[in-house]
Amino acid sequence: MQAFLASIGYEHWILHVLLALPMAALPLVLLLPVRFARWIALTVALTEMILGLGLWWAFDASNPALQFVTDVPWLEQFGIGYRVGVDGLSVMMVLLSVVMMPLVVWGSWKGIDTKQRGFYALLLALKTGMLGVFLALDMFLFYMFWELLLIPMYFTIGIWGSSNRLYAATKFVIYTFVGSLLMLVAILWMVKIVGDATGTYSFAYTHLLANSQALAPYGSWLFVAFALAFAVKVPIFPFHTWLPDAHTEAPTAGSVDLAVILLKMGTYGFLRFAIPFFPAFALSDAVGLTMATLAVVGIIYAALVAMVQPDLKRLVAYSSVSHLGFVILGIWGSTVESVQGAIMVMISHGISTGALFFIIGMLYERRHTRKIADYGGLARVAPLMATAFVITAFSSIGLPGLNGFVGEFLVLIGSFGRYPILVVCATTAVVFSAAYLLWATQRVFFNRFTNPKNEGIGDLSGREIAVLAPLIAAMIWIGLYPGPILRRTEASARQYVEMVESYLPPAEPIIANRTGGQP
Amino acid sequence: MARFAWLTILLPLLGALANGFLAARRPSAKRLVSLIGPGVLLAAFAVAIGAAIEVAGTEEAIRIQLWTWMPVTERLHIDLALQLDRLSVVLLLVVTGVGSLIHLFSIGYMRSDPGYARYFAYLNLFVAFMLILVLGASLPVSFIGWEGVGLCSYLLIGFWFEVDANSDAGKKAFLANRIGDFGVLVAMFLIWWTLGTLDYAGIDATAAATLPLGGTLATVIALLLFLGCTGKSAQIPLFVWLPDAMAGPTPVSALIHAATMVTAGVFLVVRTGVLFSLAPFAMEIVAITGALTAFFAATIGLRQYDIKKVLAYSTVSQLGYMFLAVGSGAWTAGIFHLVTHAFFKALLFLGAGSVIHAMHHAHHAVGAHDDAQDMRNMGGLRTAMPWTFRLMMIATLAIAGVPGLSGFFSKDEILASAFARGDHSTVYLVAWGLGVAAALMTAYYMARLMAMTFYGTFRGGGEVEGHLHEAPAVMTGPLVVLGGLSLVGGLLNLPAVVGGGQWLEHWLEPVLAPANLLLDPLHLPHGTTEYLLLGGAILIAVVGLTLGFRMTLGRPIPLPADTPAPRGLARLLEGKYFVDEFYQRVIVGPLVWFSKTVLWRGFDQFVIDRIAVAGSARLAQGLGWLGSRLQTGQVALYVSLFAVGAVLVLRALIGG
Amino acid sequence: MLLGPSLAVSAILFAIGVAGVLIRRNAIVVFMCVELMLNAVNLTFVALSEVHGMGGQIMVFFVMTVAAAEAAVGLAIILAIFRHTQSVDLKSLNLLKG
Amino acid sequence: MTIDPGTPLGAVLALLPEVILTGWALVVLLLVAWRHKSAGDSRLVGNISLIGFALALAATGWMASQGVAAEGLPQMIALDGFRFASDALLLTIAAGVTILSLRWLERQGILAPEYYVLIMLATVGMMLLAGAVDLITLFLGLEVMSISVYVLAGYDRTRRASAEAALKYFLIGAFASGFLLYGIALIYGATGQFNMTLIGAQLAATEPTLMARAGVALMLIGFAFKVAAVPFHAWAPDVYEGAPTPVTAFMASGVKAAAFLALARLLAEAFPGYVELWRPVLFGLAVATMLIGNLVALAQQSMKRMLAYSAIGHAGYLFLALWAHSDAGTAAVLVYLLAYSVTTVAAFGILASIERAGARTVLISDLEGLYAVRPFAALGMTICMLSLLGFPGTFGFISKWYLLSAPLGVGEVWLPIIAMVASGISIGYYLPVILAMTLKPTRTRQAHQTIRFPRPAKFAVALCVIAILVLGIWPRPVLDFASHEAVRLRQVATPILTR
Repeated sequence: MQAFLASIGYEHWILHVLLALPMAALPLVLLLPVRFARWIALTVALTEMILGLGLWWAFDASNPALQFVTDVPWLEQFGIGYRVGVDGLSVMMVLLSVVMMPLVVWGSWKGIDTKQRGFYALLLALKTGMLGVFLALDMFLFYMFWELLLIPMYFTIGIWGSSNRLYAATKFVIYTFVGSLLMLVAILWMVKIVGDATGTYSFAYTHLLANSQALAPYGSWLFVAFALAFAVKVPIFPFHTWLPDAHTEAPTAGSVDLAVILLKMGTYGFLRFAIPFFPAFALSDAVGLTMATLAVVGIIYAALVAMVQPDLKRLVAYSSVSHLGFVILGIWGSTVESVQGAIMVMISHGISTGALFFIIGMLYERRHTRKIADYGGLARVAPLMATAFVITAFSSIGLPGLNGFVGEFLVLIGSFGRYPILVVCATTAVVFSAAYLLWATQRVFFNRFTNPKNEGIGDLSGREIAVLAPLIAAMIWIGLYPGPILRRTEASARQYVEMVESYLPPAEPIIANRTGGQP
Repeated sequence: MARFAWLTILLPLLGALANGFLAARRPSAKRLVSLIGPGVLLAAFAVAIGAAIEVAGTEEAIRIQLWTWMPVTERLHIDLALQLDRLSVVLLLVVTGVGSLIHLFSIGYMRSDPGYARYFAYLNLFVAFMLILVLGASLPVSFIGWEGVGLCSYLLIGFWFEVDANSDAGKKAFLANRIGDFGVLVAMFLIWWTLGTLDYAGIDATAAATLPLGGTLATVIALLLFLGCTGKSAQIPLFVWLPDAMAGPTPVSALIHAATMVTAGVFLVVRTGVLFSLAPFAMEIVAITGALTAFFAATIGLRQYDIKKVLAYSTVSQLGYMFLAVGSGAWTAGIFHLVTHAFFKALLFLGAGSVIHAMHHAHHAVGAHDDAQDMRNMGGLRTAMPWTFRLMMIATLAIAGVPGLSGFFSKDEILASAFARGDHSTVYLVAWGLGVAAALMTAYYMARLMAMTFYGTFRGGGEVEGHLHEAPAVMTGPLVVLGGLSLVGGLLNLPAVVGGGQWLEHWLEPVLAPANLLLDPLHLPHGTTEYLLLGGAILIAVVGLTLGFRMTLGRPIPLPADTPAPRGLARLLEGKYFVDEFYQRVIVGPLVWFSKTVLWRGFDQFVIDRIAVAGSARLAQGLGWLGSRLQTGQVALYVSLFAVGAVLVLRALIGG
Repeated sequence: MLLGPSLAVSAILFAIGVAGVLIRRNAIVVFMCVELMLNAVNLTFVALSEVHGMGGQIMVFFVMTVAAAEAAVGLAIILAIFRHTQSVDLKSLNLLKG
Repeated sequence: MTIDPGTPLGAVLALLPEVILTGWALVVLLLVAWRHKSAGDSRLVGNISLIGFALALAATGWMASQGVAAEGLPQMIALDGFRFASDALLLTIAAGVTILSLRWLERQGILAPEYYVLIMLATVGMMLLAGAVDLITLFLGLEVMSISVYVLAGYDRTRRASAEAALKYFLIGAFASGFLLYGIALIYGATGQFNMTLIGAQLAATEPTLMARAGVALMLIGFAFKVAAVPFHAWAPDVYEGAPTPVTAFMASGVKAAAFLALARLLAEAFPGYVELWRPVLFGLAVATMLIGNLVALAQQSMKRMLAYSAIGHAGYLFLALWAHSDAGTAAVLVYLLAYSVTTVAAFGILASIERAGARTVLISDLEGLYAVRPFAALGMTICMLSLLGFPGTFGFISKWYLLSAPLGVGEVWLPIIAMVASGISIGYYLPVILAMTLKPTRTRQAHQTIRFPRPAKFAVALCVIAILVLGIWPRPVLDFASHEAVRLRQVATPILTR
């Protein structure tokens, strides 16, 4: 496979094609008759997936550095360029988003019956934006993609969302926009500081990273500016309240994209930018403890709040907040295990929560309600759907053997060395997550069949099975054999941790500090 | 064969898949399901026997590396590996063996259920997970099984999900288990950060050298692991789920909630015996918790009317014995009781299942809606169901501790061990006392159960009585096998006093060596004391049984509707000490209230959304509104503003 | 040398003009006050040309021209508003606000 | 090509665009004398005046391409790239506004073609203002511009609002002119010069006297009024609302641009020595203007008024570039003004087309559901709003980035931070417009259907929107040009200062 990919010069064009293809197809979607729209989107999505999957083989897992790097001048006198590339931190997110794309299109196949052209056009634009965020290696480019994403998401929620969509869309955009305002200032200031120190004013990620020691005196302010943007996006408690609304009101595709990719941009931002740029401050005791505490509070808080949600999507939205707390905890756990775990949680959460949103979307398409109370006993009339939901729920709960466990386990075990008490608190989430998801599962799919309106609900159609089956397969695959993924992210995670550890006391085995010999 | 031990997992797994597929596509293909479901189990059992023979020839553990599960770093490199040694093989045989019997029984029991295929899919899946638990070579791998059996338990308890109570029970079971799993997880973190390994072999090898004996760390680890065991094995304080779990089909209760899954906690303690041995305090806690559970569950069992509930509390109680054993360092006794209990309790449950099956069909035939599980509706069934009666009687005698039957030996060994540990700490003596009292009650409530069910006259009405039949052969067959095992199971570890060779003790020796090395050897009582204890045990069994039969049959048994409301102690016992209510009131209710009112409505929606977010938006808007009010349209005001500005600018430039 | 006093006078005149604009409510009077300000500046220019030469005086001519143009336009505008409101009171200019 | 402005030919050459435009205006005025009755006449005059702009633009282009420069010190009017850029910008704005007005006037029943003449004359004033290197020229340019715009503001005589706007603008404007003029007088008094470069040299060489300081202060006040900086802004919302919409566009873009360009030149050439004195003032003006402009905009219902406050807010941002007092800052003024003007012209163009004769002012809620009926108008407006917001992908973002870099480049962080906070506030009023147009259901379908886009306006708006998008991705030519000219401006000013 590698040889074949090399022979077609894969590494030279793949990233550009991934970025450009959706945008290139966008006018087609808009201009051709409406009945073609979804087919074009599907074609593009499948093409992207097939092309993108090559990364799985072409990506050199043993190389921690950035790969497939391209640096084309754009506004060169200002040090801005079209700079893209991937490494272990981003490659999985890129793969996840190209793999998710056909599913999202297919998942929307029936649900979107109005203004299809606009919908699929926005979906394509969204895809470019998402990939751009993960691929950009130029701070200017990154910021552009980062913000650009808001527009398609705004309209996706605002036009095809459910009843309270305007509020949700507005809240989403304002939260995110306001959150990332200061990041722009921080980026510009960073370029200036590094430029003053080195004589090269450049937005290039590698340049800034290599000279990040020049940023140290301003680390605190710059970090706060970055962290605010990322914290809102993740979202970290207490910046999370936009998420339940956005998730709840968005159409299925929007919720899925939001859960699978958009939330990960925040955590990715921490891993890629906020911490490596300002390690001394970001990893200082106070900041580390604050972030880890916020993460853990978020984990438990969101789980508890999820438990009492009357709305299925809202419940899953809060569960997202809870899960992403693990990612943050893992990032600040700062061991190879915890960082690997954080990346794993990012992937797993995408798959499980994506699947949950798909299933809820399917329910919504049938019954036009997300209220848990409107359902009950569905397992009798829709056994396959119930099965899919139960599997997905357990994957989200973190049942070992399914994908959710791997990441959470690694995060917790990896972070334990640095934050034992917090990790113990976070571990209680295994109880709460089971509580909210099982309670919801019970009230929707089990219990007495109370609502006669649900009688004709029908089980999964072939298309819906085709959407869910790959996800469930992925859950089991990652749950039992995550090795290939872990190996691809390991080198970069290790490099990251080695960098980080020069600012931290290494997380030593506990016993080294405690043993005073045999009593 | 040992190299193919993974087949024992794969076969049930494939069975589960096949049955699951059938459940989705061809639910009516019951014949095929009947073939696949028990078939894969029997095949697995065959493999297990083969593996056991091979294991018998070696004292070393056989490690079967399947693939690398989590290759994270050099220090955290978790293989998906199986470990076949003398401990796991015992469990392997019990699970596949008893499992096969129960699968066979289920063919008859579940025949008419529309979810037949689904049932076998779950049951097969359960066996697969149970075997992963047992065979796993490291804590994380076992944890797959550990939680997986919880999943299957959840699914099977809520098998008839359309009854709210059943789904509730399933959820409750999983949640209680999860609370325990929290402990296991944290224990794993601690073990890894202290010992740098999660493999059982690694733990055995490094723990003693790394962890100080009696140190806090070892105690904490052991207690956390034990927390997991209290969840999985229904010990105080997490035992509440098991009685509710009886909502599932009765064979499930037999397999999962009596014979196999619930004993996983005992298995885990023995498996990580080294860690417990390093923490004497934790051992005491384990022992006393076990004893207390044995005692209190037995008291509750005294006043239950639901035949399965009695057995459920009996199971909780017997599990308490097992923990008393392992808490006393009598690992073998624990495993021994685990095995014998698997035989006689599976038998009891299946027997009860047979009774319920008969009652249910009889009710169904006449269109009655009485509770098929309430013993007050039964009575005199021995004439209609002679085989069931005889076999259940064997099991009753075994559990009551009638000499010669399996339960007698295992229970006696436990009590003796606890008594022997009394040298170390009076805690063990207290535990022993509780155990003895529980034994008396066990004999009593079992006698009561038998008396209410099989003796006297049928209280459910003559019409129903006419429709009572013995179960078909496919159901009684497994009962016969289990009956035989209950009779002779004691041979496994026959004590020296009756001329036995303590075979199981020797068999497990190599596995338990690292743990035993750290413990003071048990000085089991010999001579007079031993005989006294033995005599006492026999006396207790006889007294308990006699009392049970006498007191139950000595007065009329009212129908459920005529039963007077219990008072005093009886009310407390019938209400199961109101532990459920207590948890509901003190933990669940307040937590839900707190989450909903304080966290969600209060903090999320009010403080963050309303005050912080909407508040700042309102503030900005308010400021804007204020500003626009200033814009009155009056030139005079505009000019004045201009003048003020001019003064400010002039001041800044000139005054500066 | 009358520079100091001239400048002072012009400053005072300018201030009077400003004060008039601030205080008066009649559009025409306000406009006259503005003219007063311009003329005060003119006085400054004239006074300053004593020191700096012709430049200031040239400026005065320009200012006068501009003031004349302004007056023409201004009066036309005031007339236009008078047609709408029958008043030249600035208080009646309250259509646009907020 | 070097010319001597002292000779008549030289003077004409130096003022070529202004001369052409003035001449053209006079010709058009003659034409108007006998063709001023029908709608067709009005249109004809408008089209002819466009030719004038084209010619002037061509002249500017020619001068720029020839690199016309003065022998020695430029007298009265600058001959440098900055001026040519300013002229081009102002002429483009004026042409754009003229195009927007073409059908609009007829539709509103304003049949007085002198309108176009006034636009041309105002443009001449702006060009003089922006190009002046002499305070007399500056004053004359300012007044030519102002007086024309006073009239334009009140052009819709039948509407009381228009007359009221004109009067408010006129009174306060004249008042402000008084301050500016007094400032000029004091500067003249302090230095004896009208030429900016010479003033700069004088001021740099001596200790700041009271007179000079007061002069600087008064001139700043005058300009602060013109650019509608808080607290000299109070006239702006009222006047913007009352004036005919194309005129509002003209004021918001052209007048403001001219004033900022002149201020940039003034600060760079005449007052560089006082930088430490005027910086705090600019700082205060910037903060107050950004915050108050954006905050009060939140409370607006009317589109025009909202855009007026938004214009105030943007004036605040522009002060950042002036504050920086660097090449980057000067370049940022050009870039930001271009971005802002293009966007404003497009936004007002769309707004003007939505307005109906005699109807009340357009509220934000009137736009609800516009997308469903007039998708392109809604899309265009959306892009304008995003550009004003400074959203990536639009020219507005590029210009905002460029602008923020200026103070950061000299080590100032607080101004950019406050600017971003203000920008965060501004989403609170830009977003509802987008929301109303695209997401809200159509309430007034009938009304929307009557919206007719005059073809010229459609053309101009489309051009602007495309420019916003294209320059949002590929702004290099503009950025290169602006930074190049900014450097040139300093090079012109520096040798004299160091002399």
